[in-house]
Amino acid sequence: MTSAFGTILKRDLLLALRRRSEIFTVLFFFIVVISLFPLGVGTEEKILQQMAPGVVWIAALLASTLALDRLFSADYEDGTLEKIVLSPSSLSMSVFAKILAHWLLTGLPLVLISPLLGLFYHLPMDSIFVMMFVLFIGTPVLSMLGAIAAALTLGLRGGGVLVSLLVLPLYIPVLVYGAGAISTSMITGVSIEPYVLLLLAFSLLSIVFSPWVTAAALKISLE
Amino acid sequence: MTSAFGTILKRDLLLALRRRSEIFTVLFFFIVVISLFPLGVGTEEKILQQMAPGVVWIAALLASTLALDRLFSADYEDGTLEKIVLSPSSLSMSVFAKILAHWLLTGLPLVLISPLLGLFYHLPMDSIFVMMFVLFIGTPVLSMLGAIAAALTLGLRGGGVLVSLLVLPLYIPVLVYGAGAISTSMITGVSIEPYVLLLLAFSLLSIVFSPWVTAAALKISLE
Amino acid sequence: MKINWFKYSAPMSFYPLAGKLIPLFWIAAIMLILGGLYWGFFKTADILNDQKQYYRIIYVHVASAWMAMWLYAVMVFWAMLGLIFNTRLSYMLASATAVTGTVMTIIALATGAIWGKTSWGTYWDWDPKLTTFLILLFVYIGYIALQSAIDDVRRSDKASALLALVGLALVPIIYYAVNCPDPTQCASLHQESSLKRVESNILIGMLVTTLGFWMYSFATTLMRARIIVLERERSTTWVSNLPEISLAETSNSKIEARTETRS
Amino acid sequence: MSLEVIKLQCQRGEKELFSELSFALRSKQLMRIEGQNGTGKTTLLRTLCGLYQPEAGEVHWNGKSIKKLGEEYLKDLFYLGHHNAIKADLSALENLQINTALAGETYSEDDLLQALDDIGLFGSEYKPTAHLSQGQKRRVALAGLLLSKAKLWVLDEPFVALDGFAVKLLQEVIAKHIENEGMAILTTHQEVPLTNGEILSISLDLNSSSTGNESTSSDD
Amino acid sequence: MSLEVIKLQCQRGEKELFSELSFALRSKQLMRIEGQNGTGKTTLLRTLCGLYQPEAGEVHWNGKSIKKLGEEYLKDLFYLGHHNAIKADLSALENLQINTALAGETYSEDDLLQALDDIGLFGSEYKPTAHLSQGQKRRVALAGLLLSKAKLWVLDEPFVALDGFAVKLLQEVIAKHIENEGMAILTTHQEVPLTNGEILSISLDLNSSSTGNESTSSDD
Amino acid sequence: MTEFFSMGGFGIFIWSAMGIALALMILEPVSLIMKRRSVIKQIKRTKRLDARRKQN
Ligand code: HEM
Ligand SMILES: Nc1ncnc2c1ncn2[C@@H]1O[C@H](COP(=O)(O)OP(=O)(O)OP(=O)(O)O)[C@@H](O)[C@H]1O
Ligand SMILES: Nc1ncnc2c1ncn2[C@@H]1O[C@H](COP(=O)(O)OP(=O)(O)OP(=O)(O)O)[C@@H](O)[C@H]1O
Ligand SMILES: [Mg+2]
Ligand SMILES: [Mg+2]
Repeated sequence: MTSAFGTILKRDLLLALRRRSEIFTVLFFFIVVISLFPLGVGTEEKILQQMAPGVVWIAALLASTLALDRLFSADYEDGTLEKIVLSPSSLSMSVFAKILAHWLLTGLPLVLISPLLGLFYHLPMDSIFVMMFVLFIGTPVLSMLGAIAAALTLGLRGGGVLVSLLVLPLYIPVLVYGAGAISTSMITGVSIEPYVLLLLAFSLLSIVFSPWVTAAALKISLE
Repeated sequence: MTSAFGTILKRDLLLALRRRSEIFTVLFFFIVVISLFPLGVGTEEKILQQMAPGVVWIAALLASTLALDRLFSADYEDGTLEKIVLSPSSLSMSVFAKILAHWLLTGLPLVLISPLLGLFYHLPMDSIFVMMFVLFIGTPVLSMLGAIAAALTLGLRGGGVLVSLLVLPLYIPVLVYGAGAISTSMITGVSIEPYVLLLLAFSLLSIVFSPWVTAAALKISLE
Repeated sequence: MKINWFKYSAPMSFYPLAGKLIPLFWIAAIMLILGGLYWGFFKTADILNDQKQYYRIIYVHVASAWMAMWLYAVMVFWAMLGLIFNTRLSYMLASATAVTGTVMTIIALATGAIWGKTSWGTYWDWDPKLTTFLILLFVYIGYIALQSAIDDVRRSDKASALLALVGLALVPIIYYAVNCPDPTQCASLHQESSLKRVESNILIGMLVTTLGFWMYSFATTLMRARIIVLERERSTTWVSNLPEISLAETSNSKIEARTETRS
Repeated sequence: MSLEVIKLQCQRGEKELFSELSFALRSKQLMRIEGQNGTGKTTLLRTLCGLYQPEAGEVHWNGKSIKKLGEEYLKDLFYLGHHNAIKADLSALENLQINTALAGETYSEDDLLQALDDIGLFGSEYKPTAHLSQGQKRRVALAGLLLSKAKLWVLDEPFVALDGFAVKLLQEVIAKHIENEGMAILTTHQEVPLTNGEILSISLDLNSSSTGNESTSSDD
Repeated sequence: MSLEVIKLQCQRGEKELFSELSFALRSKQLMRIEGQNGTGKTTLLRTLCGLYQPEAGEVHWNGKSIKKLGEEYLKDLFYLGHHNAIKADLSALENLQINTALAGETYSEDDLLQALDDIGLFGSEYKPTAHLSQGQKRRVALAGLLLSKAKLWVLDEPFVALDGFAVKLLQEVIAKHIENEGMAILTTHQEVPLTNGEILSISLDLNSSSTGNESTSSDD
Repeated sequence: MTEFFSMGGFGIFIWSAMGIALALMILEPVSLIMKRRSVIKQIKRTKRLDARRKQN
């Protein structure tokens, strides 16, 4: 069981490193999104600070959906997905490995690059740390939910747009509380604990259920 | 020559919009993207108005990027790209047809749905018209430049990414001036003409050169 | 063959039964809606003075809003039934329900927006209730989009049912998030049911129209389900033996056409 | 060790491909599925692997339904489809290593290289498979077969794109597998001499009436 | 009408596939390229089409270099590669219509349907090709051949995935084309009897020395 | 009467709300009836074709 997990994780990371374009697209998109607002809005510090939490989460949401379309469809087209389904180990674990790889390639880079946004938007140091932390616990939810939609739309026409249409509304709770946590962190004396706890709960729930649902969806789509 | 152009244009549109309902999928995708920002950033009328120009261009960039990845690679993988290259008509024209289809599917729907964004973001009537106009002349540039990047990344691993990293930053002037035009239109007494002229120039230049460069890049990638 | 009996004959017996029920639902729907609106417009004149006339939108607004939510639950119910028992009819009913649910959501949004213009002075605001409904519309559209993107019936049934289930798990969370962006101040999330503040006279009209909308939903859902049955079972013998399909007996199909227009 | 197919019925869209299809396969037997294009060979093979849910009927492995066996059954199974199931960006060696690891088997790099060598890929082990010719890609997929310890091989058109040398090699590999108590089911449109063990063959051809199957057993 | 290959040399990476390869093909001739997997058959065919730039040497069509001829040459050419060049989301009919239109030819829907019927796709004309079997997909690609007015056919493994009936049909189609003043170049690993016209054959096999080619002409 | 329709100046809103609801709720069954007709027509056509094919 663990062997299939490790194999698939290693494989997906290897593939991404060979082909690099995915990571770059995601990062590029993220940076463009966060740098476009200050240009239009002007450089008033207060407004920028007010917008920053929402902008960073929306940038994360959209960037994460960019790579979703190819999450399973690349494997589907060359037949390796069948190999994975037919491997004598739990399909949910294999799916989990794929989702983890997706997060490592799209979520994690965003977490790492987010201080740049703090710079653009004049965020205080504390808020930057809060931002990195909530991104760290929130972005996995995006990959988890996205995987379900990606599995359901496997091999369908208009993949990218269809996946986003299905998945973006489902991202809303993460968006609301993720942005809420960062905003709250800029108000002194208010605890961000409730936000963090909610995000953690989402994260755990999605990690428990999503691989399982995704595996079921994959089996349906493969027929 | 015209026949290949028409055939490819029709084919790509047909592929994307097999059914009428798929047009709605594209439109709703934009509505979803547009609706995310107020949820994340807040619903104050002033902030919404200030964000609107950025939001609409990000939506354009997102849709354009989502479809870009598959612009040539789908045809490459099933061998139809060879058929197109071997068709006895100018390759640049065929490429132009593909790019046009890409714009019709990602740029035009956004132009059409943008009044709704005006409603959601409480924009004045004039700005809505300005927005539609600059989207109309600006989004083709996204498709044109994107096509070059897509063709370059097609066959060349790693290397193509670097080149497309050179192409993508060219997006930024379009986004900045496009958003700038809309912001400016909300300030009374300032002319948006310089923005429009610049965008028009970008548009024309890219329409003239991009199909040609893309065709050359495709031939290299196909070897 | 034992298991298949249920699976295969269900649409066959459903089809004529639904055909008989549809006219009844139509009659009930039309009578209830007209009755409710009549009451609302002519029996409440004294309550609604000129400044509050716009309140009459409530009859269609609330009725459609309730149906929009309720039909989602119904859709998920059928989808779940389909996933558990693998009965084809439940899948068909699920997809038939989705479209009527979408129509209801659109009506609620449109009438709500118009109401908003009269009462708040703007068509759209990012009020939690409105936002929730917009998201509900997205979820419906997503379901329909997924279904129409899949050609294979078997896959489309199962995939969209799974999506509906995921939606069921997430819609309450989304509702909570939208209504309560600040979790520290959500001790009493639930705003008191707005019904209590409504005049009983208006309430009557509202409830009667809602019931009418309900009947309407039954009628359209069944009609759509019958079409889906026809499309999917077109190659079976029982479909080609149907009076409306048979080629020779034109008189029969005329009768069918007449009942069709009557309903 | 036995594979039993019991009254299987498969349908694609509205078209029934076959119904009431029953056969059994035991160790040391090879089965060839015949039929024209589009008669349902691939669908049948995928059903045997559990990738496709039949309308009716069951597939049993050692007397138990493969649905219930789950991973137990997959351990004994090697499936090769129309697609090669290799990643174009990875080298032949990496692909083989991943595919064997997925099958739950671990080999040293030497073993993997030996297998690639045996199948005639000497010198191309480290190239990305995108840079291989069609037949070489198929060989990468087949290299997994050389190493597989699975009892049941399900091969969909294994000979496609291979040159004469590779076809012969593959025949020998299959023959050896059958000899070693293995069993195999395959389809092929090419006329290739198969193993010298027991060969069953069924035909899904359309013209063989609506039930669409006849099971003939023939020894070599 | 003649295709001339002059001292062609092709290289992939650092490996030289063939060099000093020269041959000529005239109307009513069919050429079969032989060679093991990975010897460069596909590369040669793609070079003949202008899809691949050779290291050295030239390809002439009617005495003129194909580079200079450009679209002129493409009009006379029909290429079928390893891939089917059909869109999975479109129906067989739509695919055929698009492919003929791309080749610069226009046919009525009846003609297209007739071609699909001839190649044995009756009843599957309107299905998305994603829902066809492997062999049926190949047939869709080959239906273009039935309608093609091109003089020169370049076919890379045309018989792959086809059943016996379709292989025979394709043989006849090729034979007829050759008879009608056409010419064809193909590769195939299957042993299939080809046309009864003049058959040339060259082999790219590795063992045939470093220049890698010998050109033998044999009549049937 | 005009007073009734003007609804204290809110007529345009009330009637357009009612109108949208009514339009959608008529459009839906009408489109369903038309769909049903076309489906039946299509099934009949294939049936007729089948019958003819069997005769030949
Ligand atoms: C969750 C679904 C909904 C329900 C159950 C619902 C129900 C109601 C009810 C009972 C009222 C009357 C409240 C009162 O006594 O003032 C009302 C008012 C209103 N609704 Fe909705 N509604 C829903 C969704 C919507 C939507 C989606 C919109 C807009 C697009 C909307 C816009 C309005 C407006 C503008 C008012 C008037 C508020 C006022 O002036 O008091 N509602 N709704
Ligand atoms: N994904 C699919 N969806 C719907 N129908 C399909 C699908 N795949 C195949 N079919 C249909 O099922 C039938 C059987 O297909 P299958 O691939 O099993 O044939 P096959 O015997 O393997 O043919 P071939 O020799 O060409 O490989 C075909 O008629 C095809 O039209
Ligand atoms: N895209 C590529 N990049 C680099 N090298 C390649 C590429 N494609 C093929 N090659 C190499 O060129 C050689 C010839 O490949 P080619 O596809 O022409 O062989 P082939 O004779 O058609 O073989 P097959 O019978 O397997 O189809 C192979 O050794 C292969 O490794
Ligand atoms: Mg097959
Ligand atoms: Mg080849």
